[in-house]
Amino acid sequence: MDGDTLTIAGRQFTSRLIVGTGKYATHEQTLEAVQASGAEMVTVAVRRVNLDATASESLLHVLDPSAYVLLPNTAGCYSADEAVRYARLGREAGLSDWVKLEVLGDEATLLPDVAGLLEATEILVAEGFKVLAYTNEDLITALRLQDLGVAAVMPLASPIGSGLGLLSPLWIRLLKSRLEVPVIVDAGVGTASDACLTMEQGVDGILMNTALAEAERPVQMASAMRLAVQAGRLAYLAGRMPRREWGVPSSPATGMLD
Amino acid sequence: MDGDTLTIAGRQFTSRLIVGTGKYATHEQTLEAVQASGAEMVTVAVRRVNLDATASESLLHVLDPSAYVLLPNTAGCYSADEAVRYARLGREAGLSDWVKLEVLGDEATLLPDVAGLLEATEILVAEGFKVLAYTNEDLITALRLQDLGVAAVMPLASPIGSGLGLLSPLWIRLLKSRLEVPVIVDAGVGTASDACLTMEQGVDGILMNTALAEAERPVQMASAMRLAVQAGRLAYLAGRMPRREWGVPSSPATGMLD
Amino acid sequence: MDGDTLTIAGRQFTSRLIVGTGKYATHEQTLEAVQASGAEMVTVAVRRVNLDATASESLLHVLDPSAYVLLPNTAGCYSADEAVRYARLGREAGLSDWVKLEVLGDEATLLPDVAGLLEATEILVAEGFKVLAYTNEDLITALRLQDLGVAAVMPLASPIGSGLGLLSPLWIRLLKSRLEVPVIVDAGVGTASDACLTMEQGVDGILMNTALAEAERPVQMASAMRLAVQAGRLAYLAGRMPRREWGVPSSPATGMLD
Amino acid sequence: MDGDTLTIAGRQFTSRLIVGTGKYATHEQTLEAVQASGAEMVTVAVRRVNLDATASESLLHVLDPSAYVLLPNTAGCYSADEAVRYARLGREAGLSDWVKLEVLGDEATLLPDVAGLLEATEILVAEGFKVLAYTNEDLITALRLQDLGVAAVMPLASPIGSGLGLLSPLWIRLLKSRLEVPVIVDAGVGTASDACLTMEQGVDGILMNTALAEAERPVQMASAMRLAVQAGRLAYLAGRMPRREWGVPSSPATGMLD
Amino acid sequence: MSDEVQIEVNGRNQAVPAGQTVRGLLDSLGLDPRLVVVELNRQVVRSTEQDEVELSNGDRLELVNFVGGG
Amino acid sequence: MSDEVQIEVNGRNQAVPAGQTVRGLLDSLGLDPRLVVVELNRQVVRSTEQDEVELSNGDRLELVNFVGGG
Amino acid sequence: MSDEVQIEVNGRNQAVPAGQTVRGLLDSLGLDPRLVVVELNRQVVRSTEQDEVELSNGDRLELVNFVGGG
Amino acid sequence: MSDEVQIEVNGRNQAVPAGQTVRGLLDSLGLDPRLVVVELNRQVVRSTEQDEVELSNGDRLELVNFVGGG
Repeated sequence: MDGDTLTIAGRQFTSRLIVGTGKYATHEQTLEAVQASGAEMVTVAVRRVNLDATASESLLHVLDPSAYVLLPNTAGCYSADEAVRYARLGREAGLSDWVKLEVLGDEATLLPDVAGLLEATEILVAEGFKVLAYTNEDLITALRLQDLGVAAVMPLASPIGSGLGLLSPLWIRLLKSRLEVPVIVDAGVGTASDACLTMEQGVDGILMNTALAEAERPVQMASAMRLAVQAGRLAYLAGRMPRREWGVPSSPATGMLD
Repeated sequence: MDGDTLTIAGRQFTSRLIVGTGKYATHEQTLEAVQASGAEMVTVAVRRVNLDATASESLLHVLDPSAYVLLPNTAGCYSADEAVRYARLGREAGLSDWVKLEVLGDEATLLPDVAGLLEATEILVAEGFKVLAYTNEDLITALRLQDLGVAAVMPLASPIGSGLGLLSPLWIRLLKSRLEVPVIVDAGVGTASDACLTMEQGVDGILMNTALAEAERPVQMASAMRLAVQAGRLAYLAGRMPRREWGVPSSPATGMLD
Repeated sequence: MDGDTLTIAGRQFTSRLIVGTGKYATHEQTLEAVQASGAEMVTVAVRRVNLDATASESLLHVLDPSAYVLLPNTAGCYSADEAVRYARLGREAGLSDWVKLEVLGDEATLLPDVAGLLEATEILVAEGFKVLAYTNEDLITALRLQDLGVAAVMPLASPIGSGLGLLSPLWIRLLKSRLEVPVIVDAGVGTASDACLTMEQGVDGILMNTALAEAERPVQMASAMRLAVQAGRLAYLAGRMPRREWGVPSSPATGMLD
Repeated sequence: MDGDTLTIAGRQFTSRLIVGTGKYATHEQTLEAVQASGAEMVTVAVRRVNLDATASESLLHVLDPSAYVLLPNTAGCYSADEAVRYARLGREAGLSDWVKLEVLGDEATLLPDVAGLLEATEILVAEGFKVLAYTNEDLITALRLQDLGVAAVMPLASPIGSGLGLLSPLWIRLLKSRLEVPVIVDAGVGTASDACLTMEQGVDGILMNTALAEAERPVQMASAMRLAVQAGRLAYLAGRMPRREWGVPSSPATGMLD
Repeated sequence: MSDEVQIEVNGRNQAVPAGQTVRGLLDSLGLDPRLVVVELNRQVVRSTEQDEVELSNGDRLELVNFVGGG
Repeated sequence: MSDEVQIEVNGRNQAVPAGQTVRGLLDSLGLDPRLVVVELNRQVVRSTEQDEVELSNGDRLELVNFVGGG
Repeated sequence: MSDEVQIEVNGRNQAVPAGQTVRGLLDSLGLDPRLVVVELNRQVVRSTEQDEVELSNGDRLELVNFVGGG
Repeated sequence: MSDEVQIEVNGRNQAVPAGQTVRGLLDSLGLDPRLVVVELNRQVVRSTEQDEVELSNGDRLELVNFVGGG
């Protein structure tokens, strides 16, 4: 897999796995899981400073920004304006113009509002942001996002935090076959085989959080995911055998004894 | 995964992947694929010496028996007697009493003849063989094989050489939950996600051949399978997140701005 | 199933199957298939009169408008304006204000352009049309369509003419659980079990065309689909048994002999 | 479907659905469900007369043997001898030599013991029984049963009473393609789409019990199953459309306006 | 007493008058012979034979019928 | 000639007599007015108006009807 | 009193000395300017400007930072 | 001739000198005894015995080795 690198907005990554930092028991567990995952980019959220907290250790003291690309998200935003506001604050906090753009349309499913997403994308791209856009499986929306200049299209595999895995390999294969920008599957992956199957569709990478944080042993699952993403990528590049509905011997049919 | 080893008939293995050596383009490719797979045990077939061949390099010159556990199979045998005969020749050739026992019932599907399999197993176990029995998904047959003293039960995932993957996770999970001897899934795995999903059922290992030999790039697929088997094992041990049919945020719901 | 009727825009239907009239070998076959399907509403397309044709029998001579509700579609339209233009012509031709609204975004997949769809919906609803909107699986778009006043939301099961069946039961169940307007699954159903499974998700009906017209025996498949839609609806209403991963006897465990 | 009848051991059936009579709330519900299912043959169990019961109405008073073919089963038998004993009692009770032969191998899964099954089959066929043999998905065992002269091979779809549906369409298609005796899928069907999908594999019929008796509304589910079996059979005979991974219009691409 | 015989019916011990036939037993139990099958010491007793067959000490009978089953 | 007007029908140029009405055109084409919808310069012409509306130079007409579609 | 100004910080009313700067506020709250981003009346205040900007009555501030998120 | 014996090797008839041993046959065929297993009339011949065992008329030999297989 030497030289098989992922390039987003001109930046090169060796790992095709991006992980979130939410829902872990402790900062220490977060760091261990991130390290085990082999991820080079991690997502973070922008929230109010807790003024009541006795000076707690900041996430940035744990996740050295010089060691990891921090990708601020706009999680929890339900309108283009709100998402743009969070993106700007994230840029200031991270001194980077990369953003994982989420504009949600529904609290029960956390599905994206593609109209709001396109609106926010247009504004942020104009402000020089590198937009990684969380979207649904729709090819038409994905093509619009590409036309608007996103750095990556991030379709869901299934609802955020659902762990249902890749609901429609067809849609994801289709997106990948029609887009030039990187396709990073975001949300829904639940276990290693989901990640492996997803990468076998030819996509450029996967972003996950809950599958690690909510596993019984998050750090161990992070290692599993690191390997699964590599395995799926390699299998895609290696070219799988054809499927057949009958048996074919793996040992020679000739040279049998009388 | 330190210390998570596979033990068959008292012999310990670090790798949970066993590979066949059939259908490769050259002896060199065979060796490269075996090395990339990380397998410690490889299967070989017993066939007549080709008296017409100008002294061609023997497989044993390529696969150093001191480096790999050679597991002779009885592939191509359609009766208990025939399988026993091949097993005895294999033991003599390999100076080892391990055998991958196949008693086939049908040429089109290469499905096992479980009656013949049980008959041959009884004979070979009495002769001191360590029998790794290729069988179907049937729990009742698997329990009989265990009662007869097999070293491992090797149920198929789908037909030999079909590449259809794991047809029935339920049957495989069931076998594993009810057997004490190792369960090694044999035959049918087609690509990395199949291997990963299979290991996630909790089985002890996988044996494959065609998925590597018939991949467009066999050596690369061998690496993919090595990683996929590890990933699936780790994910099984890590304990996957629960599945939900709705969305759950991975970023905090609190601390949003006014 | 007495009294279990489908109501769209105040009109009641006994059949939950709507069929298209495209791609049949002859007008006669079209009629036979429609009759066998038991459909009460059929879709038709609006196209130029063929001025070169020697007076060929018109579709309306075959499909008596007094016997079937004719639902003009805007198939082949790639913009809101174009779709609105076809809808108006269809209204004039059918003397009815019902329209199956399609605004496509891509020729290779025939996926809907949801932005254009929402735009055309707003115009047509304002002109008094009863809009049955062909859309994708996205809940957020479906809720917007409902807010705009569509008569029915028609999500795809898989691409038009693909025959791949219901790709994501989850998305369809979700749509049904969140919408008040009827949900009619449109496009992608390939065979009877697809139709049955789709109805078991609780949706109000199914629209299909290719599955009938491209079957080896279209009229027979039309009968199969009529039964499959009824079966799926009944099973949904009957409430299926729980799933278990183990066996449970259907005969008494007591009263066995000594 | 005129003339598409099912023939078992020389007896012709119009319905391809066979139902069990266990687990219903009342005799009345049993009868209503049987009637709604359209079944012409129903299975019954052989058990001790309850000597404590105040003369309760016998099942035979409800299920008129002149209206339905009663098929005694050997449910609950775990050895060939035991099954043969129950079969003989059943013959005496029903004055018919048909038997649904079950020889179970495990109480947790109710999986068949194929060795015991073959043994009992040989004895009963020699005594002139028409044996309908409940077996697993194994082709080799099914071929042996056919060689021994069974009237029908009855492979499971999934464990008895599990409602998991058709685990492996491949195995069932394979059995049907290789056997000359009727193939009746027995056990595991949970809802209408399962029955429809099963019939689409080309099998001759389905036997079910729990899917009806444990539905929230058994009689309604019985109607659903009657329709689903017909729909699946018709779809199989009609020949489904080809699958494609892209869209194909159902309306003409020509005749569009300028 | 000598004019009684001990038998087992469906797993229970029972005393019946000496010379009682199978049919007699069914009648005494209020069972309809057309709905019940009798197995005497592992052998089926045809209904046509039930009048002849007399019960002896230690006979083991199974009286079975059809019940709902799948 | 001055007693002819040039129009376009379903994308083809055609000459019709001056003063010809939409209905007249349909008749001349042997089309049944009840089965055909007329769009004149992007505006639908109701069948009730087809007698009045006269065709003028450069008119663009679309004559459409229902065909099989899904 | 005239030497105090009322502001809102993260949704809470607070009084600060007249003439207090944004940086002064952060210091008084014990917050590390390198880890906190300040939004004043919907406009981001660059850390380089935090010394100059003085707080006025009715100012609405949001003090935010990075937290774990997916 | 009396100083030859007819045997079958891997399904082919072959003549070898009278008194030839199994090991002698392997040598004459240029086969490495460490890589080949010999079955004589359905019985495995251990390599240690190959020098003693002489071939007789009608002997059927199978010379096998390991090949790639799954």
